[in-house]
Amino acid sequence: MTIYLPGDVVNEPSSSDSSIIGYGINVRGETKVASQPGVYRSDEGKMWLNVHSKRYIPQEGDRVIAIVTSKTGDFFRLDIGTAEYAMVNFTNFEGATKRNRPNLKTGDIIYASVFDTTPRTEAELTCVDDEKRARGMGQLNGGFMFNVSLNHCRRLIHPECKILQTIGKFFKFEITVGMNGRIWMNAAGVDDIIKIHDVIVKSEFVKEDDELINLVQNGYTRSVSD
Amino acid sequence: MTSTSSERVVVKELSSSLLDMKFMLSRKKKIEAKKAKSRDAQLEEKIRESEASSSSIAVTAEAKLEYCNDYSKLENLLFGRMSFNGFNKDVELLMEYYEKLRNGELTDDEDEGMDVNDQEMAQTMGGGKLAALSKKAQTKRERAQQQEQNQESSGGRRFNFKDIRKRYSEQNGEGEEPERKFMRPNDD
Amino acid sequence: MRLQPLTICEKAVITEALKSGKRFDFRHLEEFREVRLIVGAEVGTAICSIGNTKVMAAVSAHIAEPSPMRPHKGVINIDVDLSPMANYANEHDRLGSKGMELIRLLELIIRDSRCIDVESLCIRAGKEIWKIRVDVRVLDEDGSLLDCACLAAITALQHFRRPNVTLEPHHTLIYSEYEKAPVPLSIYHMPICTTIGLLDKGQMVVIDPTDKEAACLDGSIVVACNKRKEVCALHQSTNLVLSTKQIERCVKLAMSRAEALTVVVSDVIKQDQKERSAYKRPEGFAITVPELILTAGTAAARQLHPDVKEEPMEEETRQPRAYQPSVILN
Amino acid sequence: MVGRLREMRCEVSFLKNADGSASFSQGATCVWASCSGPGDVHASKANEEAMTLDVSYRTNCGDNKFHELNNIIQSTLSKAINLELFPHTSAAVTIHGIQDDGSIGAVALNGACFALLDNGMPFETVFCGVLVVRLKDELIVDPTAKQEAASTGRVLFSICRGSDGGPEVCSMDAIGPWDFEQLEAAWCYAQPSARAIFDFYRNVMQRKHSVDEQ
Repeated sequence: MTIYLPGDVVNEPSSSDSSIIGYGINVRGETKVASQPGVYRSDEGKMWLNVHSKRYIPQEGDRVIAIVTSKTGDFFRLDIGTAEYAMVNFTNFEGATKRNRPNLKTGDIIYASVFDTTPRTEAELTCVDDEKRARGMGQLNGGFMFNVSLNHCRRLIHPECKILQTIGKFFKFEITVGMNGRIWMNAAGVDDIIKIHDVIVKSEFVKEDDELINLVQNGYTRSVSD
Repeated sequence: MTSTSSERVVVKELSSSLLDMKFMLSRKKKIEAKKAKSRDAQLEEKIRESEASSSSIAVTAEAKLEYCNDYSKLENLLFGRMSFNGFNKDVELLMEYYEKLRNGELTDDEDEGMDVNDQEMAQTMGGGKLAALSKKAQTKRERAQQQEQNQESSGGRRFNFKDIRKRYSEQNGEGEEPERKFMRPNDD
Repeated sequence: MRLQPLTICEKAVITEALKSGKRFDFRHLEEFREVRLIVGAEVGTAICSIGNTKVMAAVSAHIAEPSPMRPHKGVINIDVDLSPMANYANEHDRLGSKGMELIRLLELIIRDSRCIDVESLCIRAGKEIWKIRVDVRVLDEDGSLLDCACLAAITALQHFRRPNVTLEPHHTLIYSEYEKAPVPLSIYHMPICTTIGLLDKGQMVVIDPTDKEAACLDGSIVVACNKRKEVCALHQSTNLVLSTKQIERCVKLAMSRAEALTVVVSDVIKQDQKERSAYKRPEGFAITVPELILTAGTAAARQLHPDVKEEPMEEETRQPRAYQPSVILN
Repeated sequence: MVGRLREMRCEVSFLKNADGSASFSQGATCVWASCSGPGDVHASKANEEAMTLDVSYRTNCGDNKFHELNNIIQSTLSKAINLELFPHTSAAVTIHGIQDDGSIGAVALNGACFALLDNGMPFETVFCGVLVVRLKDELIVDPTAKQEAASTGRVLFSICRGSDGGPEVCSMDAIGPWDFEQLEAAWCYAQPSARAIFDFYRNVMQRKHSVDEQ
């Protein structure tokens, strides 16, 4: 669990043989230098830094939650929390044809994956995988959306993380985690939404052990407006 | 604020006011993309120069290094959508699908097989044309009924555009609607 | 920078929750957020935070010429600074419409409500008066910004001490704080303002709305009143038709709020005075950070040993030096 | 006391709206700093090749348009961040001098670096500020307001990390008569304090990242 500040040279025992250089590490000639503050992680030939930040920088392949801001020609302009707007072509929706376009209004939210990011122009998103199937992507109706830091989002959908599973034991709900720090969720009633939102936001600085269990416990028992 | 101004090579350029016209939209995007590419090329050269100058030895070792900035691949993250206690059945199907995909039992392109049948194949192959034709053939009242039937039939999820895959596979399951026949395009 | 637009689903759920009397931070509709008030080490500075909204106010005074129309009255002017720290949509040194409205309202509440005796600020009628300047720095923005700014300004004014002055026939003597004790401003009353959000055309009242809630409300009304149940200012930012009954209800809520906060302010000022009279160095804003939070750290003061030994040795070998630099160790 | 670094305290990501925020205090001098990450930029201030850096030091009273600390902070940040990485974007760094009890310039630089670390934006090197004053030709590091007022000369080093990891002067702001030897001696004092501050950065970030230990 060693932290690297920008400018540090990364020389961990496992770093010499790994061939995939991940997030936050630049290679300058022979030395590998950290370009962002983060904790070193390595796993079967991959090494990267787990960086804490709140501002999303678009990466290809990330699945993000985007807010529709306007419709221009055959593109929807989306806000994904980055410097430039993002665009999605109406054909990149499942089952969309020339006449049967998805009718998205301003303020709707969609779950899409980043498809192409050239630094200067807008990022391109798509709601279908390469066989034109949605696979869970597309418009998200109803529910509630809120913002959390990027590293907390990654932690929520990490295989070993038990936060969502623990909440799942108490509540009946559905959740979509975007890599750009936005979380959309839907539950039976407004009470549940408020309780789950509170638990997720508070679990950011709670370590994985029993603290988490009683956080979720009293989140469940606490009535919203007693 | 020092701004690094690279020398501007005079190139026959369309005036910006012309480019802002509606009909020039696609042309403008092309020009911007070209400008962006040339700028990226410059940036790439600059980085390569600085790297080449800093590492005197031949950069053969670098060839085998590979860059991957995508956290979901690095940390092998789960799929972003989850549903607990059966709140949303579609998502729970997806969770199993992606679980299998993650553990590698199911390669990416091979389908899960269970709901792919010939109608399905016809739909995806025929794709838009057939759907448009069948839509045109229906009378308006039928189509309106189809539209609002879409609204509430998808487990509280209001798909306002006809999602052929989901509708089709569900209708098969519940079977409220008559079996959808292969519509021969009538050549009127 | 661009702000994140409000989505339809957020607005729907927040409005639905508010209508059924529930809020996202487990408060009732008539419940306020926690108010924290800290007074600084320098005289006349205060930071007030209501929930996540944090505002700092600093008061300073200097001698200036009075205006010819009012030769014997002191002057108070208020300056607001909205920086990208508060909300990344702001820009440095650019006071948008929000900033102008904030200045106008603060002047309405602090200056025009005559809560400070301006006559006592006059030194020599027509020639020298005290010019009090209240600088309000918005540090973080999450709803009810005006309440926080007004509370911080009032606390800073209470906490401020101006240098003592004696009149001589041909000149005036200004004493430093060591010769004569500095003099506090004479403050008649303390206006405390409250932002009250209104829902479905004024029927429902939401107290102290956060940023997200304010975006989903129909409008809001600001009531400034003091503990003697006098209303100092009434301001409504949106064009919402309100019946007198609703306004009375808001004013009643604001009155109870004013009493509670006046007690808080006077406690903080008294406590600070006790410390200063006991000649204890005031802690001020130096962060008292509880150990529990994972995002905080402290490093004890430490003795440094200058690298006289190794560093210059290498440098010397590199380029010969005429003599050893004259360094006096303590 | 000559070579003594006052007690440092810091709290990060405590502001709701800022992408990266830090409240840093050295002794009684306290500074709040915020850095809002690569965001969109107004067309008038857009720069095609690089990121527009909008840095401002705000004092408590008086107008803050042209504060002398702005230049040293702006030049340090422009050197620390590789601006070409994010063309056509802008970053806003704001530093509020909340309480001034000596060496406010150094504390402002340290606060700015903490805000940048908290923001998580890629940048080249960590930096910090050290103020050394000369009081009756005795050098004092990190002086209090009284010592600074009585001093005959002040030099503010903004130090970043060289390629070998050791402290290296990034920019310097000297006020008062200084001859080369005394500057050299001041630099010998500044190096250990820079190392101490860099370690403090590491500890705070370590604590912050310790939450998702597997």
